[in-house]
Amino acid sequence: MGKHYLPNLAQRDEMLKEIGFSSIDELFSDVPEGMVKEFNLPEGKSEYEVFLELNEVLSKNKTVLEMPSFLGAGTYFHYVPAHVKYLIERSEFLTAYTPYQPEISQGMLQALFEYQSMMAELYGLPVVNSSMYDWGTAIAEAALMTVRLHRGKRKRFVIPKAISPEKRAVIETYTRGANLEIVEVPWDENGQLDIENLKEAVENAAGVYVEMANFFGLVEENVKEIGEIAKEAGAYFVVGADPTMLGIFEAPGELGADIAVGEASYLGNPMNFGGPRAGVFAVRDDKKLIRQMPGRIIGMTKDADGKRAFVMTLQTREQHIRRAKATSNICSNEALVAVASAIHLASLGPKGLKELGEVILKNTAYLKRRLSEVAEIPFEGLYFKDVPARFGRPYGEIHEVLLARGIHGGYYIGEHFPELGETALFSATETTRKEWVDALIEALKEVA
Amino acid sequence: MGKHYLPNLAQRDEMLKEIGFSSIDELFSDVPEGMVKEFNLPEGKSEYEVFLELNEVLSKNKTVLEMPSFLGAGTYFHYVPAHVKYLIERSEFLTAYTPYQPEISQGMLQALFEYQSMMAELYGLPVVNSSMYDWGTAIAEAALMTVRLHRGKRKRFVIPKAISPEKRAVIETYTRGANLEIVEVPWDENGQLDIENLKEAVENAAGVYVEMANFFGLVEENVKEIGEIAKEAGAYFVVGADPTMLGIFEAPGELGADIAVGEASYLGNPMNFGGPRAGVFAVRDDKKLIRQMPGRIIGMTKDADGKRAFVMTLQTREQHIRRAKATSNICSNEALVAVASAIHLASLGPKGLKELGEVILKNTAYLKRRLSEVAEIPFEGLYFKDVPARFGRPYGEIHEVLLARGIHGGYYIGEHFPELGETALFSATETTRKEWVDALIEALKEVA
Amino acid sequence: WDEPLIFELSREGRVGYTLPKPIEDVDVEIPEKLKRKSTLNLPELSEPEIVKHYTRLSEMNYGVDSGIYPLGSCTMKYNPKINEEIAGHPGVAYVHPYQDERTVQGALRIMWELEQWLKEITGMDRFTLQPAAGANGEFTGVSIIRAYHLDNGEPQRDEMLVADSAHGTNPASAAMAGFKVIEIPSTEEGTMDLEALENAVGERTAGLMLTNPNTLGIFEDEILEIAKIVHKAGGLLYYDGANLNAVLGKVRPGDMGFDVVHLNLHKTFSTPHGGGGPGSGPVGVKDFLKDYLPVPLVGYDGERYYLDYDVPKSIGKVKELYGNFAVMVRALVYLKVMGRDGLKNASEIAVLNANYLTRKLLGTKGYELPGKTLRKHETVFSAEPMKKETGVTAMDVAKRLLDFGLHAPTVYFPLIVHEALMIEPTETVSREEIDAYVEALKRISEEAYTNPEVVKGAPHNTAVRRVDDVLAAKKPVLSWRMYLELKEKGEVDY
Amino acid sequence: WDEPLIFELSREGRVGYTLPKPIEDVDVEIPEKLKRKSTLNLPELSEPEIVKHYTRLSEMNYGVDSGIYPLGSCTMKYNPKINEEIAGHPGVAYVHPYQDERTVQGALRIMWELEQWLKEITGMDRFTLQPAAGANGEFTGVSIIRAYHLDNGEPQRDEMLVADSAHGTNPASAAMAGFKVIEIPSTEEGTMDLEALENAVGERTAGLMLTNPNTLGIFEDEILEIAKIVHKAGGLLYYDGANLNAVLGKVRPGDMGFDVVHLNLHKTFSTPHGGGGPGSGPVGVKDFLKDYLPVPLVGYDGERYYLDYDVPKSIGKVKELYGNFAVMVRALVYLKVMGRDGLKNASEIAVLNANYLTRKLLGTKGYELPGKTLRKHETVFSAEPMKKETGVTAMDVAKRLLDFGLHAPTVYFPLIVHEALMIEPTETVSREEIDAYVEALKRISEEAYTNPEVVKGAPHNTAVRRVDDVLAAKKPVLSWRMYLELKEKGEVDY
Repeated sequence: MGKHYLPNLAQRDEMLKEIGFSSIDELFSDVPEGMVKEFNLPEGKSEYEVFLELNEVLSKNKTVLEMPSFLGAGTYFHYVPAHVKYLIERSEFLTAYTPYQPEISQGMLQALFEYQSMMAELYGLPVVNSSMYDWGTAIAEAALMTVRLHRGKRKRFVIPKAISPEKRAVIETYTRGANLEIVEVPWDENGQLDIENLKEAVENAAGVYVEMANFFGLVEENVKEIGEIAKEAGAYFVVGADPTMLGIFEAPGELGADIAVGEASYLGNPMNFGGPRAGVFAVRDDKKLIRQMPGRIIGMTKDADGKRAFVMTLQTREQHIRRAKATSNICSNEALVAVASAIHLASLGPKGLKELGEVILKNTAYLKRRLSEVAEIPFEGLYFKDVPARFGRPYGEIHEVLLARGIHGGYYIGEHFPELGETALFSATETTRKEWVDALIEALKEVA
Repeated sequence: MGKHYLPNLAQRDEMLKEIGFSSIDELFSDVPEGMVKEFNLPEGKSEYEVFLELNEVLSKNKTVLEMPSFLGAGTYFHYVPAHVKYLIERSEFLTAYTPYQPEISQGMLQALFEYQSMMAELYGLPVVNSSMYDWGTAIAEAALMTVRLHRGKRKRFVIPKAISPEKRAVIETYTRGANLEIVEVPWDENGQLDIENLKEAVENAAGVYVEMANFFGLVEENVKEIGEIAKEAGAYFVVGADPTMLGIFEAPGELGADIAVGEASYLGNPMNFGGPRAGVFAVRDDKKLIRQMPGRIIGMTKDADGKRAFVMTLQTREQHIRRAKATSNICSNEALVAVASAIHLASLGPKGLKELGEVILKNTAYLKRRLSEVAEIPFEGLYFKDVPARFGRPYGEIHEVLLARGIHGGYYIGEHFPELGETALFSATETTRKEWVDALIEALKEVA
Repeated sequence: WDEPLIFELSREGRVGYTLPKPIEDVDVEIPEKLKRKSTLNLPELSEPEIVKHYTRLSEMNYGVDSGIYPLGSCTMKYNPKINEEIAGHPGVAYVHPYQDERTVQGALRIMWELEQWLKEITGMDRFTLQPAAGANGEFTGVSIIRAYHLDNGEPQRDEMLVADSAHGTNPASAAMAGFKVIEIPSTEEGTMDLEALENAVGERTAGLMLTNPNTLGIFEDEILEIAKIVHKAGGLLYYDGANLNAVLGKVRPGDMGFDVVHLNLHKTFSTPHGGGGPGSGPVGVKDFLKDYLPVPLVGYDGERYYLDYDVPKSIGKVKELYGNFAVMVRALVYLKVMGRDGLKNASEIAVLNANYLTRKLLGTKGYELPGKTLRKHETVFSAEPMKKETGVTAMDVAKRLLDFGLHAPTVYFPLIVHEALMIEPTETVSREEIDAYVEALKRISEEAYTNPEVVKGAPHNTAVRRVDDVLAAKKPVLSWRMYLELKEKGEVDY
Repeated sequence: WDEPLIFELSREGRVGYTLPKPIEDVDVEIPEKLKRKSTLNLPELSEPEIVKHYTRLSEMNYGVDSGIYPLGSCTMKYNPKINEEIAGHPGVAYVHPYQDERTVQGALRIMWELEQWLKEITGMDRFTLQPAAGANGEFTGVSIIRAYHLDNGEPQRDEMLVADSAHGTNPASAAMAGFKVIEIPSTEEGTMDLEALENAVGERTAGLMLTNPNTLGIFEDEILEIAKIVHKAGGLLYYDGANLNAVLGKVRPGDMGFDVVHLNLHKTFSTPHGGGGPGSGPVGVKDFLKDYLPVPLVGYDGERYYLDYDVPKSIGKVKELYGNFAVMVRALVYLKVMGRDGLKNASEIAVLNANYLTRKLLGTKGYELPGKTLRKHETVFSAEPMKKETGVTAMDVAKRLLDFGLHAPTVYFPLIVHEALMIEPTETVSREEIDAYVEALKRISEEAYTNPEVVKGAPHNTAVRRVDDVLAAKKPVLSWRMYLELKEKGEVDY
């Protein structure tokens, strides 16, 4: 099957003949004898049969449209406006590759330049690359970058303990080859980064990473102070921020970040069972930093007629030129995800991003207030999206009840943070409905 | 709400001022006092809320993907290849209007010309308009056209009794203004059009209509002979044909049709609960016929440089020029549906259309064979898509059982054709699965 | 670029499809006399080639997403993408119209809800959603009027009055329903001539078809008087909804005295025009006419939605099944997003935009504005002075606009305005787009008076140059099959 | 046309969104020191304006649906629309990765099934689907090799051998994983120099990264010998799957002796490239390496699919969560449609097309073909003679192709070929498209020798003329914010 994708299948023999071959096998005559084999694979099917089959398989997933969900912990159900989806599905965007030929790729180049520009506004840092794989790899690349900036003389990178286990694992794997020492700073009794502990950890560190809201959803109050401590110790300051916060919370750049990272896919992209996503990577306008940055960057320039034009630039940092000495191995990135987030951002504008942040903040507050009726909230403070709730009985049991009621409950974090006990993270965004929360609390009241 | 669709809402006051108005009300000063009122309508909602709401409402429909369906009777579940859907959703096609300005509408014009050309091949008649609303209105317009061709001197139009009640009703409503006499010819004991009866009915008729497969799915064996009888009586011969038959069944034009009609939406378009659809309307290359044809027609011509170009043509037949004397009142048609069917046809090609016809014919035969195990098939003969099955107990009771088993059963026709008793039409297409039919028969065995 | 016809791209043996195998691969005999023997010259291409072909064709087409599209009388407003997304739900596409009502409650609810919105918006009491387009709706409406008079024992009411500025579909639909059409002239002001109307009505009057605002974009401010005249004579008042966008959320046809209304979901309610269709043309009537509506209607008993075939005096059906359901879904989505205020805002901005454009263009040499200055959602200029003074026609102006990447207005309509340029910006274009449009029209005026040839020779930058429609009509080439024949005979040289 | 930056289209007060209201409209205090005080200069536009902007930008971009896109090493094959349709199913988009396994059986089954296909296609024993792209996969693969040697008590194996014709990601990924990179030269024939390889291997050899066919499109026919040399020295063999499209359904890396493989779903398995991404780079390993794979793997116990975190020696995670799921869905759809024969046909036609192009172009003045004539799925010509004789470079040829509406090949890669033009037509282009491409290259050759300036000055007909990338690097303008600053200072004149 698959004939319908292969125009020349019908012209195969003619074409072979025209170039002096008598069979397809002759084209594979350089493959060692006996190596060509028949694969043990199913026969191809008609498009309709595959459609029916996959439709049935995918219908087995119980979506968050079918069952209210309070899952967050790094992946959130945000609404993607229909026009964003439509636009990135236009095949001129969807099916193009990296814009190696700028003259016929101005559309994608400009869209990515606009993405960089909007993220530069959000993060308060004027230099943004055109995407990393995700927030986690962006932190890991930032860690490696701070080490390069110290010419390898410092190999310590400081992170908060209250970080997503996903991100933690990625940072570890990514930095193993460069022999980095990853140091965790615990939270204090308020759930905030423990400043005293930080002051010790920062010694001889290449970089310090902190998130504007930690894994527990708790807004980090001392970002600026943490940055000052890092800088005083000669470390670069890396700030992680959810872009949906940045309409109402101060820009990382203004809080002292040398590098800022985040997750672009929260805007304009569905959850997709976790991927694709896109990591934001932003730095100060400092040649030293820019030279050590990973990833593709789009720049504005002129064409031969002096007209404004866009092009991939600063490629001498990259693997296809620098090979083993490149700042990163990244080649394919998450361009389309980035464009989707830019289209969503352009739709929101400054007012919409602020409103989005406020709605999320208020919905989170409502969720927290209601959860506090049935569970203990381990820390006081301001929450954004995620709220931890500690229960008096094993969360697994509670989870079963919620599931039976058609509710995707919270994400159990007791496994990764045993000190928090039977705690699960519940999450709210602008998509959260009052009736969902009320149904959750009602169920929890009965079971918790 | 809806502000996001209204760019100038933010500039309203500036704009008013610039043109010398002090308020919006002033723009409506010509509306009689007291006529402007506040409407009793709900407030607008966010896109997300509407999405959630409509998603829930639409999920209440039990689709033919969720429950196997044997419903046909003029609407069929055909598979629409994904690329067809993608292409007609490209906004340059989707959001354009009738190509009044050919110089910037060559894409739609060419696509419609290609539609006309492919349908001309299928129906064996070289002149095809760019669509009617549906098959039913196409028959009605054909009836009116045959009367115009007789300059109103003949007002009788002959149709088979074994026609869809939908089409029957449309023909009646459409021809009432022109005072047509609609005469029905019954079927004979084999379910075929009763030739002897036809010979009487045809007297002084303006036109005779017959379908290549009648409402019961029975292939009409004597199309050519019927045409000869019509012509002998001085009547125009109108043939209706399902385009999915025409890869294996002879073209209406070859069978003597002066006019052919059909349903284009069977190709490339989903059922959509019955609409939109698109009527095929084809005629012989005869100036007399072409002049009396309803609907928009795209023609090939040249531009000022002598280059090939496409344009709406023969517009002097149409309402915007001829007004009360137009051949029809049709203005908006079903262009996009037509283009979708053309894309599907181009994908099938001659081989695919033939194969499609064969698969349907074979699946119908299987359905008929299995149905005959549990019910009486009122007529022998060759069936295409629909098969009537007569049961020994009220079909309504059988229907309830099927429904409870998650099966959309047949379409009960006893109401419209009481002489057939407790008969329902069951339908098969290329989408019908063996396991569906087997489940149906199993259920029927228990209940029928 | 030039894109070949798909037939020219065909290569033997290529396929663009896959089909499931038949359930049983048995031979099914087709009688010899019915077997296809004639050739079937369909193109043979692979899927990638087909996708490229139509992608290129699409890029040779101008849509609402391409730029301003101010076709007067067509309300080419932005078509929200959320409409498309919802219309793509499997609960729309994969639903058969004959399914058991219990399995289509969602679909029926959508139709029922849409009817409730339309009733309140128009001030009518009941709607059919069956008509496939505006003209199909008009035919429905006038058929109802005819049925009403017949039912009332007044078969002599066979005259339908129509404004001379009316859309061509009005007289055509009336004629199709069996009426004699009487034209009522307009005054200098651009509104209906009441005296002429008084003289025209009588015992044979079945009704008057009117659009308000009319096709000049002018509100018929004596509408209540008009209604009185027609009703007094025993006629009914029919509202052509093509121009409803001007008064949406402001004024209701029902309150103006109309008895029958048709709407265009594809104009007023933002559903896409699809290059000519599908549209949807619901028809609403006052209570006393509801028994004449086509079947089925959609009912709701407080628990269950159902198809109601119990319409005693129904005119029957004007289209198979229930109408263009997928279009209705889009319209309902739009209505729910907009809501009361949104609809009102939409009309207000549509009217603001039209008047803004009117005032900005007013006084430009060569264009004049017939009738009142105050317009509603659209405006009609006449290029008559320009034609007289320079020989540049409205058509030339239209073609020259294309060179600036702008879509032309409707031209030569309404018929009562010579060299008409009928411009309807709609509420979804920005001020900057209107400014650019006015600028282009001004520049064309300048060109007409200094270098008319550049306008007469327009367009210059489009995919094709000015298309020869006289040749098209003189030597019809209506399909590839005809083309090949004529080419063979040497009768076409392109 | 020129489309302004979206910031330039901004007008105060316009919005392109609607948001639901908060559940409770209570004030939530943000600490003063964290409140946003800095400006947020995002553009303000309505939805219709945004849609027009990006529609226009899209039309200024060349994709696979626009025409031939023969970027060597990128396998720009047609991306079937059915892939997109299935990937748009709510069961993909609206699923949270932390849902209870019982509620994501569909998603897990898709991942599990995809793994089974990939195993059979490559001859590997286990796969991770986590890597987001090829380079991410390479990093995963070499990290596994490193973990294996460490686990075996051979920490000294810190050298990764890489062909001099390898993709730049190979050495970059190896370096990132902590390896020292050793380049192995190629012979005149274009294949790996076995003598050099023999000399390079030793106790410090961790492995060899290779693609087969290599980046010249030539099959490394001594691959079994190469494997023997590396394995004998204690190293592992890594397969860069970028070129798998040449041998899909024909030969398996596992049977060639490779221990680790990464694939590019966006190249070989028809998922779209998205203007640079997302891709997906699954990594497969032989049985003895499976305990090093990233977590989680997807397991199936015959009834239930589950996420398996029990991978004792796992290298950890190379990306958050489970990888680019929506890309995997597309690849599985493709595999199911193609099936065994389809995949084999695809490779065969891809190879036929590349050789057809090679033979048709061979002998054209100015281009020469380094290495063997028999190619697999891609071919590399050198424009070195042309450059020497006319001054026209490979880059000039590439830019001139754009003038013919064709996408350029990859240029200046592989590095071992001077003035390289690396052409990969793929199996989804038609013969006519290849013929037109060859014609264009021949015409450019003619132009180079008769009128070189037209080639050097190319492109002439594109949206912009040749873009000044030297200026871009010298004076970086990387965001609208930077542009405004530099403009203010007078440091940019555009």
